[in-house]
Amino acid sequence: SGQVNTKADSADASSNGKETITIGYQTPTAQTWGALIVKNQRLFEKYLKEQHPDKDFNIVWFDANAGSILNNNMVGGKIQISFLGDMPSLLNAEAGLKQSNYNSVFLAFDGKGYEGINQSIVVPKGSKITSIEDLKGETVSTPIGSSSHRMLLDALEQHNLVNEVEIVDQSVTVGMQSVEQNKISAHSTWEPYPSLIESNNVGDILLSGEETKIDYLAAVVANADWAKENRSYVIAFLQALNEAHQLALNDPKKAAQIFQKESKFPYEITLKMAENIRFDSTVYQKDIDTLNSSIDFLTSIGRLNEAIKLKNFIDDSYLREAIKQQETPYLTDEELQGEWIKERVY
Amino acid sequence: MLVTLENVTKAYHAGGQNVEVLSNLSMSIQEKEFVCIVGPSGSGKSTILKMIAGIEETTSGNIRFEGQKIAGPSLEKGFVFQDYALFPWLTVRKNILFGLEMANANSVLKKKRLEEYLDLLDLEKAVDLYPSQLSGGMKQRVAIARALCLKPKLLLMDEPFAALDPFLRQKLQLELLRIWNAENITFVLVTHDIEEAIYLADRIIVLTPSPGKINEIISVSLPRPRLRTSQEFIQVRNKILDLITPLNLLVSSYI
Amino acid sequence: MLVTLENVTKAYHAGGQNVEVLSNLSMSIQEKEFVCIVGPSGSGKSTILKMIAGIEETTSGNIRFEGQKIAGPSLEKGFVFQDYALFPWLTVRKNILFGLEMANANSVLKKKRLEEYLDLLDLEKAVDLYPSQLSGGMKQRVAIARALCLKPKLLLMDEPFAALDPFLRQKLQLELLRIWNAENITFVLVTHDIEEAIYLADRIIVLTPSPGKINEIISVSLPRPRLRTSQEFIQVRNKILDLITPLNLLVSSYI
Amino acid sequence: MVALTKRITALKQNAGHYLVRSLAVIVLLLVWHFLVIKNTNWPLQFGNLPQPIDVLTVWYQKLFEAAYYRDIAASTLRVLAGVVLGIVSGVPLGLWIGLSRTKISEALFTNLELFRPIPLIAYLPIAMILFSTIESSIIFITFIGAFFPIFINTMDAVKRVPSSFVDVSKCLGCGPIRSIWRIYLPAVLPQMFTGLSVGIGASWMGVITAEMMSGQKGIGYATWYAYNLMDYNLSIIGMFTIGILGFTSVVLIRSIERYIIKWK
Amino acid sequence: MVALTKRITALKQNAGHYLVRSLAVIVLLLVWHFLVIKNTNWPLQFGNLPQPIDVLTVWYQKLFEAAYYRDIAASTLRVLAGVVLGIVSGVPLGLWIGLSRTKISEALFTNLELFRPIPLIAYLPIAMILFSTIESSIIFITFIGAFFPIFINTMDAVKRVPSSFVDVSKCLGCGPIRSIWRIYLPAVLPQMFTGLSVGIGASWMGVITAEMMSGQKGIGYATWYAYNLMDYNLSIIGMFTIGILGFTSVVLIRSIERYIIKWK
Ligand SMILES: Nc1ncnc2c1ncn2[C@@H]1O[C@H](COP(=O)(O)OP(=O)(O)OP(=O)(O)O)[C@@H](O)[C@H]1O
Ligand SMILES: Nc1ncnc2c1ncn2[C@@H]1O[C@H](COP(=O)(O)OP(=O)(O)OP(=O)(O)O)[C@@H](O)[C@H]1O
Ligand SMILES: [Mg+2]
Ligand SMILES: [Mg+2]
Repeated sequence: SGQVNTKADSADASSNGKETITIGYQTPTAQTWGALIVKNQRLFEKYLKEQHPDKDFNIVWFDANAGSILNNNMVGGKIQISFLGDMPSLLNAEAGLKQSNYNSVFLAFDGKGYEGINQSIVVPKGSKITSIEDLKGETVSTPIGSSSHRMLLDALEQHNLVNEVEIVDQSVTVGMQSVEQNKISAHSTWEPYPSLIESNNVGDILLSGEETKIDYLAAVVANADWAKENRSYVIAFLQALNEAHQLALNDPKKAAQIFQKESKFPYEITLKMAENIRFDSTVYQKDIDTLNSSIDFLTSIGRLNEAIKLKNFIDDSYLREAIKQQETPYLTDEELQGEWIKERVY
Repeated sequence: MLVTLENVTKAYHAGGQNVEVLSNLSMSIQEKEFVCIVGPSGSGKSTILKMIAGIEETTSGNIRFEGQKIAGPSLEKGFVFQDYALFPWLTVRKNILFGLEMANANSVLKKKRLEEYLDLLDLEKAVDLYPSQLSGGMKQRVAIARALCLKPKLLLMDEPFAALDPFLRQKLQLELLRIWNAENITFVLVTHDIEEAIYLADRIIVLTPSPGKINEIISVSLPRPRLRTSQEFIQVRNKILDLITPLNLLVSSYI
Repeated sequence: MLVTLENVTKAYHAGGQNVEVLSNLSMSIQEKEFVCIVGPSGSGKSTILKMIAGIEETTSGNIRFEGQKIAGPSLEKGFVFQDYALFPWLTVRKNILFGLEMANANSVLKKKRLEEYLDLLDLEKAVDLYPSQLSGGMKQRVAIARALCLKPKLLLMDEPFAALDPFLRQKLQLELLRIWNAENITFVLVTHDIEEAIYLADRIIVLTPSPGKINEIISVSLPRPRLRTSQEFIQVRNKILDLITPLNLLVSSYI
Repeated sequence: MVALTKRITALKQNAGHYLVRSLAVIVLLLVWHFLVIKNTNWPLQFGNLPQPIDVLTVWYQKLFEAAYYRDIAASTLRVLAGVVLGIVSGVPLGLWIGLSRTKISEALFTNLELFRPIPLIAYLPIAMILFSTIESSIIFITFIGAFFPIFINTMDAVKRVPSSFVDVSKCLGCGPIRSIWRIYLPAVLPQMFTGLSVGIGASWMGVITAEMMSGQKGIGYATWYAYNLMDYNLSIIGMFTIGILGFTSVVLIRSIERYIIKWK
Repeated sequence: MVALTKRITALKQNAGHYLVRSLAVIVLLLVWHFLVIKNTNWPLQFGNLPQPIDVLTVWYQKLFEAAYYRDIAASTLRVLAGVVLGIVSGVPLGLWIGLSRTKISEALFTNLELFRPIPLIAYLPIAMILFSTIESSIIFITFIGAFFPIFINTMDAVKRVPSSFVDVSKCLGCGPIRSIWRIYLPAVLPQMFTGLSVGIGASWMGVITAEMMSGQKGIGYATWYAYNLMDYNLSIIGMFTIGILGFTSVVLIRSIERYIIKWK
């Protein structure tokens, strides 16, 4: 579609001669912390060197406190690859359809939360609200249109409370502070915030996302035209991601240390994250189903206007090629139809 | 004597130093007298008026008003400032009545006085205008009316005509004499203009350059209305000019 | 004739209307003459100067300078503004040399002229000061030096002494005459002050109130230096006063 | 007759102005349109902008939605509350610090000066801590925006009240307390209005920042929400809506000023 | 001698001022301390604030961290770039629109006025779309902050250059082109500096906004990050650091002004 923003060297002018690649990530979202390992261990540089021994690269890491900022910058051609929560990744797909100069491709997953683990509804310390039924007539905040929003709605639906609770929009930071300052009855959010609230002893977890039984996913999305033009970079990136995921799987303590160093969250929290999050790029059929239901959710609340076809958006050929080059076997088609396989992550 | 100054000295504290502005000034002003003060810029003319008004204090020496030491401003001493200091947010009516309002005068009195001075100063048409809508001459008259409205015994005026076109100035001087005739009031007027002083005053106090001392006090006994072109007028004028402009004036002596 | 005005009319377009400011003015000014223009405020005195300078255009009629129609400002016509219009960002030196700088004069010439006029106007000590650091009288002299520096044939001055203390004014008038004597130059000076005009001028042009017409042109043939207190001086003065101040002046006729 | 002619001339001139202005806006829209259509990406990536026609269409639709006006009303109330608080605190404080020469007022001024250069957005965490409701935290931000210009201008103006006003009022029997009401307050009114119009502008600028906390209504929230949605049409509409509201408020203040300050 | 005495007096007065100011800050800290210690929650929830001693301790530690200065440097560079761009574009544009009476300049002015009341934060989505690098979109925000005050003040000042300056320069042989350099530019310089000091303040406000939303470094980013971590000590440190930087910039501009504008 028309002229395309694929110039990878556009993100930082200071790097003469070097090729610059900018990667967006979000410290406030624990399920995108695979990025922190790649960043900290300089894994992307390592695999790029393998792919292009003669080329110099300048990898720029761009931290944002919301997916919208990463999406905004991807459309502006400044970021090539982003770690996004599931909902922002779908908005990114939509932008790819709407914007004339931008196309979007889904490369892989990063963190996954089994059946909604890693999300919670939290209440202020000492709140009279001790069960979900107590939310009746109360005001609950959440980032509207996020997985936590969906989780909250599902939880309320299970208790027939959807019309009894007022839901307002608050970013994780403001929502967390609202809980701390007792300005809101409850806040539905994702990790690491529920853990931080607990560890700071300013709030309690009312309900874990697990009760809703819907997987919570985080994705890696790229500028499709850039990816097409620089296939080898994408492959190097996915190889780096794969190594990061292996590290998280095999040495959660080390991963937790890296998380702590990069994010400044306390170790007890980062360790919990390293243990609770499944860092796995693999695109299972059940994940596609989850994303499809997310599309339905976003459409139902009016946040999505374009009909997103996941088969056009998700392109796991990069991932397959990356894994093939590393001479490790990828999952069989049959395996991909089934449940997540423990101990086998990419 | 209405006003007496006894050995009055005034110093201002400026830039960490005391600067003497007036030194050892003594004079007195009679009731119903018209006194003009002339002198070069900075000789302390305005300061004298302010001290008589009670706005500024003397550094040493005494000023008496009707025999009493002056403690502060009082309604018996009216003041007309050079820039008129009309309150821009009040109409002519309210400006004139400001003093009576402060004194909580009843509305009958206010109405009476307002009419009296609107008439005397020919301001009927301007009564609902704001100062910004007035010409220089009208502003001048409003300022006078505002001061007169409290029926002061003494009216202090600081260069009331300085900002005016000289053609207009002559008309207002004539007017001022008319008011002075109409009211039982003592005038002390500061001016730069010697001719104006001669035209108006019973006595002219000529100050020396800073720090101000009295150079000479000149009595003008010409009958009013005085003719600027008359022989006697010119004589007084020449006398003052001789006093302040030494004939051996050299340009190079002045920077 | 250095300057001739032939049936000059000037109208300004203001508030959607044409307002005639000067109507049908004719006069001429000789070389080396000292002409003063007096008249009430708004009679168009400044406008005449600006038209001669070439800053304003005439609405109808012609102005000639040395026989040529005036097309715009030229270096032969110097202009001293009432507020001096010294450039506040330039020192006295640079202000004075501004015109020569514009003309790309060489530094030898600049140095020579600077010294010449610093000396003539007694400004040596002030050469490195900024205008804000000067007294009113010094500013005045810098403005004159700046205009003279280009050796103009004609110097136009718009109320050059209006902002000054009358005591200082007299000294600067004397100085101006000294410059006029020293330089081969024609002066046209606008003033409010009749006495000043008589003291300085060869001829005095008296304008009527707006729209300005020539009321009368008065030649002053007294020898210089003129004595303000002399009989002849007073006579001229009385004549002009009679011209502009009708004796039957009534206060009530004026608002 | 003359007055009438003048008015007609003035009207004609105004009409001319409006024409030029409308044309200017149309030219802007056309340039924008062509930059997008031609997908111009140099020197700036104009090609990424939404088309003006789309923005205007969506805006037109918005004009018939109650939610749009609800948002505007919510924000307007917040700005209003902030500005009223700004006046109520800024004017007396400005008068006091401007008039008094005590150490206490100087100390207070120093402390206020410490807070003045802090951007509104940086107040967010503190605002959330200090206030017990979200609404009051939001109003605190709009208040801070309004307060400083009102305060500073009042203080400044009161220092510059000509001493002759005060002197003359003394001579007319007006004591120091009364002079506050009768002299200082009316004398500073014009500059207070200048502060007010700057302050209301600043308050509007703070409204997005403030409403990032709000979570449900307000034009700032709506704009922010649109951004999160990546709906650039709505973002741009929000941007200009806030601009227009800010501009209108200033114009309004200026007309109130003209109405109150009749004497200019 | 007199000059010396004067200087000593001035120094004494200054010392007095600094003393009062320092005391003022200490009193503020003490009040804050006691409000927290006593857990005062009315009228505001001061009890929730961190203790000043903790904030100061952390701040003191920060002063020895290179990262703190890296952040400050990053933000400063962005402000600097924005201000330089603001001068480079605002001054010529202000001169041109102020001087010319053409329809084009009027049209341009109208369009600029449309954008002026828009809060900096609302430019964010557009800035990110329009620019091809992150740095340039941040600098765009700092530029917008600086541009309007510089532009408006220059335009304003140039309209108010006394006509006598221009007339006299004509009489002295200075043509219209040269008068721009020799008359208009120096004549507007003082007010341009006023615009500059307002502009640099606004630019600081903008950099924080921009960095909070989209940064990887910079003091605004660091402050926001602290907020994300619920670290109120660091939030408050960030807040005051930004305030101090903004204040220092203004003071700096004012001293440059005093240095350049010797003639005042
Ligand atoms: N409040 C003040 N503080 C310090 N110095 C002052 C103050 N008021 C007046 N002065 C100084 O006192 C001297 C006399 O001032 P004053 O205003 O009385 O002179 P004046 O004769 O009225 O001059 P002018 O004709 O210019 O009005 C001047 O040198 C002036 O600078
Ligand atoms: N640029 C202008 N546009 C419109 N009217 C003007 C302009 N300049 C002067 N006038 C008007 O022309 C008339 C004459 O003005 P001018 O300045 O020449 O008078 P003047 O005799 O110098 O007065 P003054 O003694 O007050 O300086 C006045 O009524 C003035 O309002
Ligand atoms: Mg005086
Ligand atoms: Mg004039």
